[in-house]
Amino acid sequence: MAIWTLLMNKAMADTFMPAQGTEIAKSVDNLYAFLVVVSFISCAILIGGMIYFAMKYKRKSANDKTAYITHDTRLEVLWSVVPLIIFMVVFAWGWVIFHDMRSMPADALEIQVTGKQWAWTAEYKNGVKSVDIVVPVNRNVKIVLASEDVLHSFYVPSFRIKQDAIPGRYTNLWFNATKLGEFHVFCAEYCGTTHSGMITRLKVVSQEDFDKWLTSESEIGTLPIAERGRKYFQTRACASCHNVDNPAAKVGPSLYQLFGKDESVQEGGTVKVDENYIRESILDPQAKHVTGFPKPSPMPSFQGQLSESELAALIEYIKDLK
Amino acid sequence: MSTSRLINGVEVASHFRDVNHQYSSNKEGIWLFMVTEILMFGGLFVGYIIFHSLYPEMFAEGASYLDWKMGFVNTLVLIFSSFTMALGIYYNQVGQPKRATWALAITVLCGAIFMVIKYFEYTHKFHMGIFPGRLINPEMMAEHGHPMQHANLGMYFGFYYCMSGLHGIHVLIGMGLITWVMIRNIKGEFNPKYYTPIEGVGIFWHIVDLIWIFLFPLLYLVG
Amino acid sequence: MANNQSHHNDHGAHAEPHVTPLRTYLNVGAALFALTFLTIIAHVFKAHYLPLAPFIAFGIAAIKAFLVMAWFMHLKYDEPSNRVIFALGFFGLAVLFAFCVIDIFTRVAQGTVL
Amino acid sequence: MGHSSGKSYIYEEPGLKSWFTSLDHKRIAILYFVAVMFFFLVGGIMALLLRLELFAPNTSANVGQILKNGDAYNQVLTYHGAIMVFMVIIPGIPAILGNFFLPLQIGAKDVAFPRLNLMSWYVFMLGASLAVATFFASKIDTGWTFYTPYSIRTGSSVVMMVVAAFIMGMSSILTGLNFIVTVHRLRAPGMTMFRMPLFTWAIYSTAVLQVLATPVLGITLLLLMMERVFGVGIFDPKLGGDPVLFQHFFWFYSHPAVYIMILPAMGVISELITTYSKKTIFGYTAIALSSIGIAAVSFFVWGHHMFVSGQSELAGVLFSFITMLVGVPTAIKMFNWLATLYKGSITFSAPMLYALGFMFLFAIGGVTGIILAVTAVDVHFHDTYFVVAHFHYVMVGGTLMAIMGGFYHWFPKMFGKMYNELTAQLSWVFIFIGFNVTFFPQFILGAKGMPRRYFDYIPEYEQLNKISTVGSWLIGIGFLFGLYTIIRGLTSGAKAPPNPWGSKTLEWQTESPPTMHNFDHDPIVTAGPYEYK
Repeated sequence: MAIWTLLMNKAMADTFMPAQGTEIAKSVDNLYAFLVVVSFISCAILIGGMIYFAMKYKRKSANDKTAYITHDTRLEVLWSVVPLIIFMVVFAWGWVIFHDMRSMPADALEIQVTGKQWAWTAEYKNGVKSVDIVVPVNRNVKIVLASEDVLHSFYVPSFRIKQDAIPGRYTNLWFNATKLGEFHVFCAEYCGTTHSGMITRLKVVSQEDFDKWLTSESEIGTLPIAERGRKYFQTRACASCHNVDNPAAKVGPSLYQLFGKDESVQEGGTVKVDENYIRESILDPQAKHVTGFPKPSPMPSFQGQLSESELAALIEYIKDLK
Repeated sequence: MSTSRLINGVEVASHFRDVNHQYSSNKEGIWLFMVTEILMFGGLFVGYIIFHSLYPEMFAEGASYLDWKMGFVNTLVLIFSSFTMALGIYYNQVGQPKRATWALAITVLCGAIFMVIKYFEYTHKFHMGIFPGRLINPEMMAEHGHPMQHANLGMYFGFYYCMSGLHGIHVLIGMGLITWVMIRNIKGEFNPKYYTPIEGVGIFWHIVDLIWIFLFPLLYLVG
Repeated sequence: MANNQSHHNDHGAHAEPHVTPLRTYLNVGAALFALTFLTIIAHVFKAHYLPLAPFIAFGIAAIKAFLVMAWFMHLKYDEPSNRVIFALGFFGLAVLFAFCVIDIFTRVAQGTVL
Repeated sequence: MGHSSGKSYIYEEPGLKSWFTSLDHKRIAILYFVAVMFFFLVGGIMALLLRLELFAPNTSANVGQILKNGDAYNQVLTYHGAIMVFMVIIPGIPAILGNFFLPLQIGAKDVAFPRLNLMSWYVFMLGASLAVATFFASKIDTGWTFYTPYSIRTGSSVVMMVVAAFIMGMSSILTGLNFIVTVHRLRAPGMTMFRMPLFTWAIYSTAVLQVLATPVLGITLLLLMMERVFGVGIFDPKLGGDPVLFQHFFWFYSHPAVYIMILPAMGVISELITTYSKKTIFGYTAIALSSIGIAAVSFFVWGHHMFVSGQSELAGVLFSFITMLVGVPTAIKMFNWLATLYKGSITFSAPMLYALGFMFLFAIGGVTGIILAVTAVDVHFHDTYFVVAHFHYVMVGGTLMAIMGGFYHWFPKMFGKMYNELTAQLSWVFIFIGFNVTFFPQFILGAKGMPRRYFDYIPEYEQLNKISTVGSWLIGIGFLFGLYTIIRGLTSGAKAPPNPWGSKTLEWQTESPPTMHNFDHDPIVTAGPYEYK
């Protein structure tokens, strides 16, 4: 039995499920494999039985005699009790794993992840902020989730974990990645326009690389100003709505080679894209709307969320997009 | 298809066997409807109790703005109206429709008194800047010498206005319904064999009373 | 539901309306008034037994509610099926309340209560 | 049977006005039928649009975006969900087939409160019109679940939609209330509770749910409205409220609502299986009581929609446990239907094909339901396409198959005409195959981690999405055949005899279509509903 589920597990993981990035993923898949097998057997009995009876007892003439069977208590008890036992088994099995998922290890590396329409931002203990979530392999990691606006859900298919991020409250989840590589993080709770674009990368690296990455990220202050702007552009998830390497519009206008151009706005007239216009657009997106884009603009205001130096770095970066 | 015929002087729809069959069916329908009323108000009660235990101090602050004397008078008014409502049915049962009409009229009057007192309570709060939810106005409250102490006080008054407001709407609907059966009663449509509408309206009115019996300690007393 | 099933096809045996004497209504009305005063008295002196205050206030309210339901709403003399139906409403409410409370008051920021 | 003294209900009173003021349960059923058909068409077109958008990821060069942007997709998604739930599947069986056949099956002349019945149709139409009106005001994009705080923040006409849903809820309550009293009080002499047809049992259980669950939806929607107008803060975390409490309130209704959708379908299937295998139902009592059992337990399981919502672990585990218990009465029904086929005389006319199709699809919908009820597994599957596939297997594969099957089964009784068997079967073939092609790949998509309500997806999901979209076209073709069958049947169907299928329940023992008074002589019942001896 154990060997068989193991085989099933392997077969399923390779074809129907995302890669198994954690031990918990394996135990979830074991349970899932068991459920699929049991489901398959029950469907085979029900559907197979149905087709068999339908063929065997097909009407031959209008006056067919049928059996008069009102009930059979033994049979009915049988197909009440057997499913019940199976249900109780899978319930208990599921609970054991669920309990494991919900019990936060005490020694975990803690990362604060905040959801915001429509991006995730990770913040590490030393103050590093990042769009990519980088974690060391074989180490307990605890994600403390928060949301700035509406419900989001932090979902890593390869780890078989998911947890809603709720504004006004912290929720958490943990994992211990056993596989190096990059994994998708989806938002699984509907959150508006670009819900389906709220995807980020979870990079599992060696402890060594992790330490290196963390140090280099924390040295961001020493980078050239436009480079810093590029970082902020990523961490603030500007890229989910604005293209920077081609002129095609996404949700918002592309910023590629935008600086210095004249744009016609719905409020009337044209506007020259200069430092002050970009500044205004970031802090008060509803002030002017370029022709052809929705009004009111779906862009959130960054008033009070960016320091002057961050703002300057962003503008410098946009200037450089040539 | 529903047609009706007269049985013992009572109009009975064709799908009912007799007067009692029709009466008991109607009554069951009325009770089922009352269940939905209980469950609808119940949702608010559940929310109130949960948030009350999450934010006891904030709820205490909110309750301190409520004058239990007003609530007390209103409780008496509503209980009295329930009593007269019961009399309205009683006098019809014993064949004294004139008295029944008077009882119903007093019931409507009590409903009106209740609403007037509610009006004074509301306007007093509006005057102090106490509005539901995010409309609550801390500056106005401070001007009136009652600075707001808990950040989400608006939620208490959100509950207060939703619960007493929904209850108030029911009082108004009840008054309308009682007036309707009162007019029918004056026209002589009811008699000891047939008074189901009065009874139905009566049960509705008692539900309104019942809800207030719990709202009073919930909002005014258990601060 | 079991209670309802016994009710098929009765030719209104239970449905004969019951006439409550006037005296009873007066008594119930008086009791309701008295209990309302009692609520207020309890409220004024609640400083002396603070932790119990809500229980007393709601205990009295429950008695009042019972009086209204039993006599004013005639449930005491109504068909048992109607009593079951009305009780179902309160039962549904209790379910909603119980599970919301089970969730909200066993949430913990760290670890688990189980 | 003999010749009837009166005219059929269709011709008893002429003129359109007589239909809109009719208190006859059969005519009101037809009013519902027309309305629901219309909304089904609208919701169905929206489904096709959604699938078309998902045919390829937006980055794909040769297939551009069908819908303008994420907002447009989210709006269509919301209306598809809201229309199908509130205006098609919930009223579908109870308000059409239930209204028409519940009184007939228990030998009553009408429902207990005919005026209330007509009123509930008008209330329904009022709510539905208001819901449709939001489409022209400012399209809502909250999803049919209205989760806070998104529904508080979004700039669309949520208040109007919420009022619409509230009004439609009232209509649902009135229908349920009416049916409960009808079943309790209006049964013909000799028609004991345990001689009632199983369809009536199912509608009765549904009615209990409608009356007990819908009021909580009512207050939830009112509070959401207050939240938007006054910001009362109960569900708004910015004001100290709890969005998860909204989910509790919402699912307290909406989970039983799932059974409001499926229980009547199960009732229809019991009728079809006995009739078309000409055999008494196996385990009548167990099936009847399992309807009540499902209805009762359904009030305790709503939290299984919230395993990862931030609900406590204790609550999650409790809900998971109780959810398992719902599986038992459901399993009983499935096996009892199977046992009914044993030694029967089975014909494969269209209604039976739908019934067998139901058993096939509902078996898959049911077992995947159990998979989703297991906490640890649901953490992975929650809000993915696995869930989408599961509930479509239940709601479409289950309820819609039953609606179609039941509709063909009772078509001769309702309209006095026969439908064309060939096109009805053709319609079934397309719907059945198309359905599996559409939704089975979605199980795999979900297992692979594709979240639901996605306007766009990463390239690795493309293959399966393509298959799924092609399947949706097959379903569309199937329903076109269905529509053709209905119109052909109505315009040029052969005259139907009173009991073309040799069924035993009471509605077949009167004219086709019945007269206004249903029965020429009040029936007296002496035996159970399925005495195929």
